[in-house]
Amino acid sequence: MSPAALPSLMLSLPLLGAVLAVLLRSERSRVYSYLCSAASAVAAAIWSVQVLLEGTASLVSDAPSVWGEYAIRLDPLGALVLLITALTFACVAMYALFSREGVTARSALLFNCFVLSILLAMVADHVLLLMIAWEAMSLTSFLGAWGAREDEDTIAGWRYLAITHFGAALVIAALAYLAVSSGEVRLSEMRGLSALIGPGASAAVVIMLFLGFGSKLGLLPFHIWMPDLYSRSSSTVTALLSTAASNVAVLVLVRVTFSCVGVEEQYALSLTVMGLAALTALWASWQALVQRDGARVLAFSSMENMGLILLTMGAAMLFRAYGAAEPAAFALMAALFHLINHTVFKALLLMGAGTVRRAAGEWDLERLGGLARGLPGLSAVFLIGTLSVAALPPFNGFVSEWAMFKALMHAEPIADPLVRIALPLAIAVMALCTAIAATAYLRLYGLTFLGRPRSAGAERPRPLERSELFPLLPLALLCILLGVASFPLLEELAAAVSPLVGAAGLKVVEGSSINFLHQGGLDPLGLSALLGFGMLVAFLIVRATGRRKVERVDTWDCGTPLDRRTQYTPTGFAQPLLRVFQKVYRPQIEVREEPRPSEYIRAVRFEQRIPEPFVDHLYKPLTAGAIALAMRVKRMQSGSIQAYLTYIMVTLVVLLVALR
Amino acid sequence: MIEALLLVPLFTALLCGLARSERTIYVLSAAGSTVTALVAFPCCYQAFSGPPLHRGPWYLDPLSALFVLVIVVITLLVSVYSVQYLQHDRREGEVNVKDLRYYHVLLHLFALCMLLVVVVDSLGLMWIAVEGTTLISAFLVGFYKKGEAIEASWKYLIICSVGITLALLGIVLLYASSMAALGEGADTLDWSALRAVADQLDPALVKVAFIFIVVGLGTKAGLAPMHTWLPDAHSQSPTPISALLSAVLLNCAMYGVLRVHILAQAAVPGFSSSLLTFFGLLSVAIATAFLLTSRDLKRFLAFSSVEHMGIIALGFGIGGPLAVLGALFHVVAHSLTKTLMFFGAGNVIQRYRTREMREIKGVGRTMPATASLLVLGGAAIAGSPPFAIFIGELLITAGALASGEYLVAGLFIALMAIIFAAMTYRVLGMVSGRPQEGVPAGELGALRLMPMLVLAAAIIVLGVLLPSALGDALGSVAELFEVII
Amino acid sequence: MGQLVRSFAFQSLMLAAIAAVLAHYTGSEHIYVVAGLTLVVKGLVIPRFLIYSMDRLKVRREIEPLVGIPASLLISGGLVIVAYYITEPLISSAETVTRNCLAVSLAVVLIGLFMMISRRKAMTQMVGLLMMENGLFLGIISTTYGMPLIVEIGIFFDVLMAVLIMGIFAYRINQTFETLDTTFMRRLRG
Amino acid sequence: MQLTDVLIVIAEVSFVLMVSPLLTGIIGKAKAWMQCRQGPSVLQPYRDLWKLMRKATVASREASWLFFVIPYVCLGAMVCLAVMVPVFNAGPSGGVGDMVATIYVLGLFRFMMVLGGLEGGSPFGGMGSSREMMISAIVEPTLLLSIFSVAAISGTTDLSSISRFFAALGPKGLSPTLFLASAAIFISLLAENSRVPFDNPATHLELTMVHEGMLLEYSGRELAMMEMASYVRLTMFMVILSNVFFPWGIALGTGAGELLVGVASISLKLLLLSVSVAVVESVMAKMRLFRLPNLLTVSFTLSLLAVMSYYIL
Repeated sequence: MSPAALPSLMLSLPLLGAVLAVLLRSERSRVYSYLCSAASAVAAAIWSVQVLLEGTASLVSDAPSVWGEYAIRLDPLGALVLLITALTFACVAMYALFSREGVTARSALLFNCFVLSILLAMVADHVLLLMIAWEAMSLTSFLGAWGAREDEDTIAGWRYLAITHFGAALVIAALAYLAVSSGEVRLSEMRGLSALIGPGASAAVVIMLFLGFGSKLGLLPFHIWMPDLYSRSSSTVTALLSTAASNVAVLVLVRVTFSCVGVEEQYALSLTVMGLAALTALWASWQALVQRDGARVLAFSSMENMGLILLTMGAAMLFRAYGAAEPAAFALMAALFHLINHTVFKALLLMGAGTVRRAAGEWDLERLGGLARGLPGLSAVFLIGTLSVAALPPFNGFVSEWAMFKALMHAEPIADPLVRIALPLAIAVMALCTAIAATAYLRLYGLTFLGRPRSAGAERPRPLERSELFPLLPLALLCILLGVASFPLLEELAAAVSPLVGAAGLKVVEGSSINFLHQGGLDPLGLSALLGFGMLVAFLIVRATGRRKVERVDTWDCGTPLDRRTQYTPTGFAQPLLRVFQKVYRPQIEVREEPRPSEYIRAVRFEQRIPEPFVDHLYKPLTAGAIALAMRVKRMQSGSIQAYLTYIMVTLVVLLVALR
Repeated sequence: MIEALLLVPLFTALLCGLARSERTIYVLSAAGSTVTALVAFPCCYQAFSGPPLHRGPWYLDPLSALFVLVIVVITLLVSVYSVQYLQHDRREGEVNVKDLRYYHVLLHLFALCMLLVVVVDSLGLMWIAVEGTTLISAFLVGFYKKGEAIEASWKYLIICSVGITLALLGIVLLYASSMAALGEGADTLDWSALRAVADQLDPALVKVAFIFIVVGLGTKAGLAPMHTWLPDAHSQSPTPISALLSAVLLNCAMYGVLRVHILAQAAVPGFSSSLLTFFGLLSVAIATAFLLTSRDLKRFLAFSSVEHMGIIALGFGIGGPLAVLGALFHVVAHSLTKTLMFFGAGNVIQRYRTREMREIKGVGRTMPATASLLVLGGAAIAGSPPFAIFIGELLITAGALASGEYLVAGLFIALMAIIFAAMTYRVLGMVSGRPQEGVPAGELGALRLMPMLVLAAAIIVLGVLLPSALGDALGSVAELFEVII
Repeated sequence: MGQLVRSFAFQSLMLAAIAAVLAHYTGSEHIYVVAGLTLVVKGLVIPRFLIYSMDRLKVRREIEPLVGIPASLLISGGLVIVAYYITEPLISSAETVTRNCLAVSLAVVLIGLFMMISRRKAMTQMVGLLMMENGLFLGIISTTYGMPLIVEIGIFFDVLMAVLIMGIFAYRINQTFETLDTTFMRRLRG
Repeated sequence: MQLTDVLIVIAEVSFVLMVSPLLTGIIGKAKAWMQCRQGPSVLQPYRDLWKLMRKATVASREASWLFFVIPYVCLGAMVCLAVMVPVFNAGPSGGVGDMVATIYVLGLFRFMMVLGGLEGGSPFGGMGSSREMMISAIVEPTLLLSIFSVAAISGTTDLSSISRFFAALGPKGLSPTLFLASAAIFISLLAENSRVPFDNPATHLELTMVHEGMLLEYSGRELAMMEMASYVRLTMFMVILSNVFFPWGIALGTGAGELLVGVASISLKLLLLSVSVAVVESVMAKMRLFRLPNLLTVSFTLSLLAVMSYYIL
């Protein structure tokens, strides 16, 4: 089999799918078109395995481009990310098919294009190809998310489009600068350019790249598009957007930052990145806590996870700056491992959320509840996702977050004590984010699946077909698998990232536990075995006392019958933390006296609005200013021909006099 | 050969003038423009591959060949699109057969003049042809004899004539500057001759000459702040003509500037390019302001033309292999994309009977095909990959970075981002939502979608690949600017 | 108004005279042709046409200009100075006969443009344009002793056509707006 | 890992399981004495558990399958914790997971318990859950920072290695960092185990209750398991506190004598800690809910200071 077979298969199948989606108008054609993208995902997975076994694969296409020949390249690092991403793709494709979310020709077409652009961006080696794929990704994802084409969807989508395009402009400028200054158009040919372009320029380039790609990751202040888009678009699109797109961004960021530019001696830069990432993560977890819409919670959770990943990357840059190669490599490994895990559980959660929305016909937390009885299977799968995203053992989120914490604990190599302080601060931030975000996820799960239904839709959810749950199962399995048996992946990752930071082969696995520099290890398998063992012990003890019958009665109600209103609402659940962090949220609370139902009862209406400071104090003034300025300029088109002729004359005379 | 290229449109115009029935007029015009294209291709191929065709007053080098191609292709598409556009106007009772004949005669004479602009050697003849385009297209702009149309065409006529007059003065000074080099009574304004002695031209005169020419022809090319006629003319003329104006006519004027720019670069290195950079950036900036505020669909597109002319000027001003290649590529890309946008706008405007973008809602529901093409075109014209315009802008940015003009590059990128936001906001706003009642659903005919499909395919292909033929062509053009790619 | 046209005709005659002198001086015969063309086209035909159309459009007198007479005189003077200032470095390269002609021609061009700016009527703007062209011709014959003949003829033809077409549009304007005052044509803005 | 180690670990686990209810009893008794009351016997917790184990389960109609799984998970997590943490022998037991991992196991316990509180949709459950999450949101960073400071000193996060390190260092290992961190962890201990001033385990008054509110719907053996789990959690906190910060007397080898010393020392420390908890509970009053964050912030600041002091001093 020729080396080009798999990649070309991977890239051509989605095209075929797109064509099918356009040509065959029938319902069945969608099946084929989604199968195409699933098949291409499988091809991608096989290719990445092949790369992992046989080493980097690189292909140069003879298709003429404006700027050198297009080239694609898959190194082990990319292969690892691509592998997981491809598996996720397959599941999402299945989901789109079974959930009947993507049965229109339009969505099938866009899905295939989206998949194609993501795969292309992930393996692109040629700068131009990367830019094209990256922007095509934003475009297709926007079009896919722009389902109902109501005006609100348009505004949400437009924000996304405009902001990511601004980011893309930064990325394009940075990459173009690298390309012209190095004379190379292939990322793999660029090596340690910081020596060539000087520290100042390289710092600028890296910052531009962080901001640029950050616009897709929801880095402050580019995050404002995320919640609206997530809540308005089908979970098929968001599942890909929040996982695959983020993977591309982080992957390219790592490659360019560490390999192409090389960040020796960049203390300030690393600290800046860490600070920005930390703020992002904090803000995201705070916001995730108070959202009413599950999709918005998940949007902010993506933002939070990306913030943590970038924070760890920043730490890696800091270690690199102080010449501590091995801690840097470990930090990088941790970040990428979390990226991979995030792919899995976030896709699982988003698709689960979509399923809930379809089953209950509701996605306002205030109107959900008690779904666990109606949809036990879904509740179990969703619980797995929730536990993983909340980083609880024995699931995958836990392992990678543990690794990130450990990575931040290597303060020794940093000489400057003041810079050292950055690490404990980072740990504090990360811990705070984790705790608050865990609360948010708990709120999401508990108020969706547990308690008493808060609306008719939640009372009697539409029973799910087995096929609707099927795409989620592989991801749930992956959550557990990556949690308990991640050694091969970790070793590959360590081997892949070590050269990026100039570390000799990093050793992360000791015996049965992940252990780095003998500073306390974790044995995920053992830990989960222990948990199982503990539960077994408990179970045995209980069994020893013989079986007892279970009696079902009403919830204890102190004598006043409970209804769907007399339980904690999501808003109420978040209230204590809201009070604690009042300075952050500045909620606008309005309590209005309503007409009394009877003279014994006071009726009060409570409304709470959480303002969006970034929109109100950054974006709105900016746009208003721009429009005002434009209005001033607009006066020049006054309609008077005499004025127009005056412009010509003045221009002429001024130029003649000035340049004579 | 070249004579044929010029004669075909002439005869087409005459035949259209003589034709009786509507059908024959349509068929004649479409056929005529097709033949023109068929004649044009071999000439251009020859020009690209071999030495310039230089026979009598004609001179066809790669640069002119590129513009000839643009002219004939766009004219062909326009003549196809015009058919059902005018039929619709006929049904609306806006025009009668006489107007129809008049329209097609003028259309082909217009094409003839523009071809003349790019194939003559003598700068004087070129000037005459440019003036000719103004005079002819003035009638096309005033085609609908409404008040606004006449106002627009008057402004167009006056402002452009003034500009052209200044340009002529520039040409005269250029001629004067060449006399020392060419000797008394050499008595030639041929560009080829001037090019031969370009480095011996009198610098002081060349400077002033270039100022006059960039202001004069820049007026016609729509460079700010001389662009003021452009939105009026574009918004009032029939939509196919607007497409022709902004996709071809502006390029023809730009062609004149480039010819002189090449000479001036040799005579006074750096002078003309800095002027072009200045005007380019200024045009982009001013166009941005108007793109943010304008509400009339066709004026909106017209200002986007100003923007793209600015980008082209900027590209040539920056110079260097990347930027010049980018600018040349942008000439092609902009013509195709802008034509697509104007065609889409034409469909929408005739369907909704208004140009107010705030009153146009729900195109996605009334005319899905047009809507999707509009969205594609909007993304393309806003400079997003994988469309052709992005390539041009990218190369120009890279060129600016390569030549160390970071400030220019930064401004350019920032403005591009703003323009993208404005452009997408408007287009998406029109496509989304629900149409107000009374707007009938349905497309306006296959002949109006077919050219748009062709254009969309073209810009996507050019956005991803660079066909080697076009690549070589652009390369041979770029050599005129003393850059080897 | 008619006086305006007459002064334009006079200017054209002067131009023709200068051309003749230059032709005699340099002995290049095709400047004679230019002189003749100027005499015929600009001295006779175009003024006739202007007068005729003014009669048809019943335009008698120019309503007061946007810029007052004294102010315009001052500005015109300024423009002349500017023209000299600009052409000063260029003239060195020209020859004795044409020493001032370039400056003068540039001044005429600028003044013509200023006239188009400062007056309201469509006809006046046409005349202003023609004045610019006259200045241009002065430049042509003075600095270069005439361009290639074909070009000259073409230019004359173009000027003629331009005037005719503008006349047509002026007629249409008059029909549509019941006035030739261009300051009323301000519907297209923004 | 030899057989002896396995045996020791099993011994440790059973020791913890045996002792935990007793500690709660002791605390109660000590409080009673300080309030000049007779007070229940120190064995009362055992009796309660035994009684609950024999009772039938009464569950809410609203409760889902998760309701019945949660007790097993919680108890299992605590048993797992007992294995991970060295109790009287700083032996190989740490290999499974380090100190960071223990925090996460505690997190799993809390998460599950709070979910249980949301089952049944009773107002009390929701109230308890939301308050618990508020407290934990600030406690968790505190714990991690204190760990960081200890790890910074000892150069590892492996519990038994830490104990070894400090045990070997003896009293001269005492540094301000250590004291600050231990203070922070002590406050978190009170918060996590819902003792006064954070919560009043003795009442079911809705204004004050956090922990009880979450357990309100549980009954019978499920309740017994939850109670047992919380007993064990209290014990494990004390064990961690004592073995990390004052590990003197902990058995470094597997000799019988060492082990005996270890058992004795840990028992003594546990006793002292329980009494000190009792003292705190009887001298302080339950705080108003929204004054809790201040106290928690104090503990957070303490832990932060601990880290800073290590780097600056």
